[in-house]
Amino acid sequence: MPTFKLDGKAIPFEAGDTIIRAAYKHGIEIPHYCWHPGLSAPANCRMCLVEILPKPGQRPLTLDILALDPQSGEYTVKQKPKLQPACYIAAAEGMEVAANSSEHVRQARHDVQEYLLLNHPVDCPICDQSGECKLQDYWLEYQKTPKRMTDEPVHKPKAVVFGPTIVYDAERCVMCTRCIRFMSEVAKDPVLDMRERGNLNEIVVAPGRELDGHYTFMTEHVCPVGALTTKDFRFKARVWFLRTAASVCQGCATGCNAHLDYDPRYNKAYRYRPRDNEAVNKYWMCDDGMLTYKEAHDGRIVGASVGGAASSMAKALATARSLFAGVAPASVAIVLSARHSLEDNWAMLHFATVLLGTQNVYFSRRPDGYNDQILIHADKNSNTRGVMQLAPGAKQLRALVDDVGARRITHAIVLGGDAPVDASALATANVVAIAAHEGPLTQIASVVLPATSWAEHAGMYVNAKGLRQTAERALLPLGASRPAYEQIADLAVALGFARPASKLSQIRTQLAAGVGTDPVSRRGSALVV
Amino acid sequence: MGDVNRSLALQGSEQGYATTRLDALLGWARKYSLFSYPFITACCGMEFMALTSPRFDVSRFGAEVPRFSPRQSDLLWVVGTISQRQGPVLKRIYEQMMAPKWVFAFGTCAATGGFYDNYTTVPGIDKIIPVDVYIPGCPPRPEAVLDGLMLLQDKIQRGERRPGVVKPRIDPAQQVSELVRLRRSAGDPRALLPALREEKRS
Amino acid sequence: MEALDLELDAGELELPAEPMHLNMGPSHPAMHGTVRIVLELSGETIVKADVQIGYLHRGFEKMCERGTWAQVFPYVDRLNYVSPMLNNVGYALAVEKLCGLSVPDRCQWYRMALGELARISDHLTCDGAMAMELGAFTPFLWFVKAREMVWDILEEETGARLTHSFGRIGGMAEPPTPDFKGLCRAGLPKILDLVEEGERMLLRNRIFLDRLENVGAISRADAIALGWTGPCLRATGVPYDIRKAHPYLKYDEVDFDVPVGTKGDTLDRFLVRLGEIRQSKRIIEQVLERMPDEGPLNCDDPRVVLPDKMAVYTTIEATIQHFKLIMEGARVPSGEVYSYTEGGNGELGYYLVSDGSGTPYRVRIRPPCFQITGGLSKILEGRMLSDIVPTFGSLNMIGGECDH
Amino acid sequence: MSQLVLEKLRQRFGTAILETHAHFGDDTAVVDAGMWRTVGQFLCDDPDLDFDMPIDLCGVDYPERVPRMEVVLHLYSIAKAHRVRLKTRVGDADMAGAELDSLVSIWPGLDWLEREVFDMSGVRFRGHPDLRRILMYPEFEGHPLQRTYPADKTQPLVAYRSEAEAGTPLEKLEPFGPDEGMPFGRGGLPRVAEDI
Repeated sequence: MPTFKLDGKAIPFEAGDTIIRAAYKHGIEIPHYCWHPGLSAPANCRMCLVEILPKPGQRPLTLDILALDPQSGEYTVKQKPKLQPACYIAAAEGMEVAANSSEHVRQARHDVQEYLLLNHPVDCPICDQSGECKLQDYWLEYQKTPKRMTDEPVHKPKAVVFGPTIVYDAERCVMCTRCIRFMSEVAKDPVLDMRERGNLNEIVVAPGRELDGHYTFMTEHVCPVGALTTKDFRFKARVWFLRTAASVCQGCATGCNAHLDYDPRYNKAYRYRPRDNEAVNKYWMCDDGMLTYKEAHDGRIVGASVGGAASSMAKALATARSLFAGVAPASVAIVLSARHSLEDNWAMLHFATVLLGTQNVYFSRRPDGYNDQILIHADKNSNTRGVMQLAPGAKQLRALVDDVGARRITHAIVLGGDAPVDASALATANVVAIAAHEGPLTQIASVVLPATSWAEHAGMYVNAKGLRQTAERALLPLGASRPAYEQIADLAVALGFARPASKLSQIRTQLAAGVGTDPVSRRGSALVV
Repeated sequence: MGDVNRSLALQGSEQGYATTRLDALLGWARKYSLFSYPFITACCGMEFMALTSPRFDVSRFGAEVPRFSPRQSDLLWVVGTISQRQGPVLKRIYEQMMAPKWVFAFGTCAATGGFYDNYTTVPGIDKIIPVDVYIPGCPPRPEAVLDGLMLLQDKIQRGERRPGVVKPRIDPAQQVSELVRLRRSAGDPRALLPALREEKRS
Repeated sequence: MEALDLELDAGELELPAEPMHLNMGPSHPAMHGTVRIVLELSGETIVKADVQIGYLHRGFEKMCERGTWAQVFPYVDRLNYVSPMLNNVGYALAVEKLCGLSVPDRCQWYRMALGELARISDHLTCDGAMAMELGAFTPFLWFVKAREMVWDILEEETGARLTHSFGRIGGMAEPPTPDFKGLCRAGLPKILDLVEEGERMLLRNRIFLDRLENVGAISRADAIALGWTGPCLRATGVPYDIRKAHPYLKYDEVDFDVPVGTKGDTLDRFLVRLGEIRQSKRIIEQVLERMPDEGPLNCDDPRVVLPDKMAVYTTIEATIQHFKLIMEGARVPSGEVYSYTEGGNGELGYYLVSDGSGTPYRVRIRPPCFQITGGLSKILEGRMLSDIVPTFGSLNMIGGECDH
Repeated sequence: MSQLVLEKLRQRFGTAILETHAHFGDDTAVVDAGMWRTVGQFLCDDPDLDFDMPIDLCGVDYPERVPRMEVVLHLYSIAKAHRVRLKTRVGDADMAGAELDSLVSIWPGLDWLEREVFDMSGVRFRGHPDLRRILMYPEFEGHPLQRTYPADKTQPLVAYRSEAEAGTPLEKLEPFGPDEGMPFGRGGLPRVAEDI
């Protein structure tokens, strides 16, 4: 692999890599605003300027400048090396690049930073970006000087509503055009552009359009400063109080990797951020997906209920016991859920096949929905593939409806509340539901036990590509909810069976043995089927 | 005191007797003869010293007599941080005191645990014993303590046991609004700089 | 009738004398509320004394690992709460040593002046309280009155009577007020007069002297081996004063003596403290001469020093700087350092470990009176019960610092 | 400061001195835990070194390292007016085998300090006259200054009053949460352990 030298350090690169990308892959950050690993490089922020040393024997590339001589107060012509944007110059074998080591580069960074802050409003206290803002980080690293300009800064439009989700603040904008490039290159919807020049320069939406579609949130996340903010997160939390968990989006079968940001003080989730994973979602997520963090709180079941009335866990289990007293396993149906983790489903399946000994295995899922060629998958369940791998013979829920109609099934133990078909017919059966969210099945269930959502226990999910990924736990269990595998274990005990495995570690070992996959990695690993 | 004075004035002292309600008389007698038990543990003790010293002279309020036996005292000054280890001692001492007894939470640590929000500090002595008057401050100025003492005397007179808190003499919110007004009034904020600096000096 | 036969054998005359156990504190007027001494007495003689501390353990070192480097200042204030400014300066010096910073001369002089004022208040409190516990209430009132005068000056400077939180990494919170020197020059003589007065009342009092002299004496070697420092060590005749032995700030440029005792008993400790009050006065007077009235107070390093408040309100650069320093904390280069200064009770050391983040990885304080109190039981055993109060008082055990 | 101390230590003990440095002028030597007492005795006895005053002893916890607990001893010599910092590392992930020889017989002043390190960091000292807790109460479980001990986990000795008994809300109100005022960019609260 060819290498070049950055500050005397050898950096390997692949043909076509720019200097900044090679350094980025190597874990070295060259300061930048406009460059983004997933987007084209306009080289317009000038923050990544580096000095490329001349080859031996060649004369350096220089500029003539007028330098002020402090003694005489005269301007004299001096020469200074011509700096070049690292995001645009392709790395070449044996190339010698000076970044931190070059005093010219440090000066250039300082000056660029100072220019960017020239008209910046004093917004940090009210800005959602503060705490994760490039302007702040780079000031401390590369500028460190107070303001010299004493004039009134240029004022530009603030709080411009770009669309249903995004608000734009022109004064904070550094004109990196990341949002423009994202909309045109990734979202394939070039609705944003830049108008005017110099001080009047600002981002605008195409006339007659507004910033809508399925990828508007990403514009906020690619924004290196606080210019673009989402109406959803705006003024909701300060980022330095948030902690983050490496999670997996539950919106659809794509299984985008995401950071779930939550506030441990209030045990509340606040937002999803995309988590880089070249194999799945690269650097992006869709709006619907990013909003699924709300499902950690909305429509949750946080207490047991019997016949629709809230009850204690003990009473619910007792009721389930009486319901299932003397029932033949053949007439009991087990319903897996495409929205619960592998562990939950494994526990349910294990209960069905090993303890109960029934073959009536079905699975429930959310109905399909919108899809596109970028990220969004039609299957709106995060774990359909996983259930298919666990129980290839599992039947669709429609079959269960028919069986219940034909009185072949009188009892059902259901994981998850979703149903792609009209499930009201199931009301004639005695249904015990273990679910995290409200759904058609929990409506008709006689007993409902509260389970934790993906945000409250670690779990594994297999996306449409067959990639198995783990989501870390973020929150503490809400209300009386507990992980589904624990609820299943309790239910099994209540129904008179020996207590099955109810520890995550046990389940995972048996799961790994059972399904025969290579060990789980957070970034997702291809599944051997 | 008020009732007694008034009745004396009405009846005229030559008649040699005064009429008042017994509880009022008792309250009056009690509030000016507080025998205090200084349960001093920490920093606030320094201010407690200052309180007893000539400049602030708590004896003006009849509360200067320290009794280091809980059985002889009826006002418990909890002065300073109470650690978990200290907790049982405090409870024991409180239980040994004779009724009627009152408790001062002297300083933020005694009132809430202060910024020692950790494994060893009791987050406020009201977790362990009832408190009559909370005196915030880290440590509170003696003036604030005297405020609290007067507050307590008033409560004793009225025979009221609901906890009370010493409020700041100046409302911070008011000061803030004043600052905001200043800030708004000036076109260029930098013009304010010298004025504010002066203000700070004076 | 015949006379009573009084020839009893010796055994019957002896009274049964198993040792009596006495529990002193933690809530005892002389125990500062935070120490408990479990005594084993035979008659009035102390056979064994088990000194138990920890009643004021407030988790200082654990709390420091939760905030930023600057957020430690309020905690160090409350370690030795009789001389908070010395702790402030000590901690600031420690962090600056770790950052490789040095503050401007003006700040160094200023720190010295405030520190010595704090030392005066420390010794006044100790001697005064000790006298009071021996029943001499009037000198206590005198000393506290003098301490009030010291606090007036400190309050004028810092805005707080006791817990100033005035130190900062790389400087102080505020420059000296214009009339700082005037206040000191006016106040110090009065303070010294009061000290003289109280001193006269005590040192001509036979009871007082008899209760101090040859009580709680300790030899040099023992004191050193026990790790004693400060006045308690100097009372034994060891002239170990960090301001002389390892000068910091500008102590090598001022002229002062180190008062030492001879016998290392309670009286010596009392006198050494009185002597140090006078030395502190000398130091302050010299500082006032040499401290410049103008010039920068804080070192200009934007990575640790907060910007001007008005600039924060008006310019984005200062806002960012302020934001970074407050929310993330000043980044202190990783490493470990032990920095020591002469505190009110002796060597006040800070052992800091940094992992390069804005938060201390470990802040260890070396509280002088921890070891001093540790030696208490040794000098008590064999003494009389009534010697506990003066001995303990003369050690100036400060709960906050002893129990961390 | 002069390198004398470190030089002598290196000569005398060689490989038992794991590493030495003098950052910020503080001479530091990391010694093998087994040699703790021997090195201490040498520092005290050697006429050129003559470290007669024990300054400080403390533990620094590095949960991710093995050995985990670093015990730091600061010494001073009144006569020679020089200092040294002596460090050693003991204990594995769950503090098993965190034991050291007590140096009380060399420097009596270490009596309380060793008790404190035992109390706060959980290092046991062999041969200490009475190794009791000193700052915390005997009923206390765990060692607060281990970084794995949650800062706000209390173990009250007396039962708190109930709200009904008190008649007023006793809980602290927001924003006095456990995470309040902590700067970001840091682990923050101890993560809730998975039920593994």
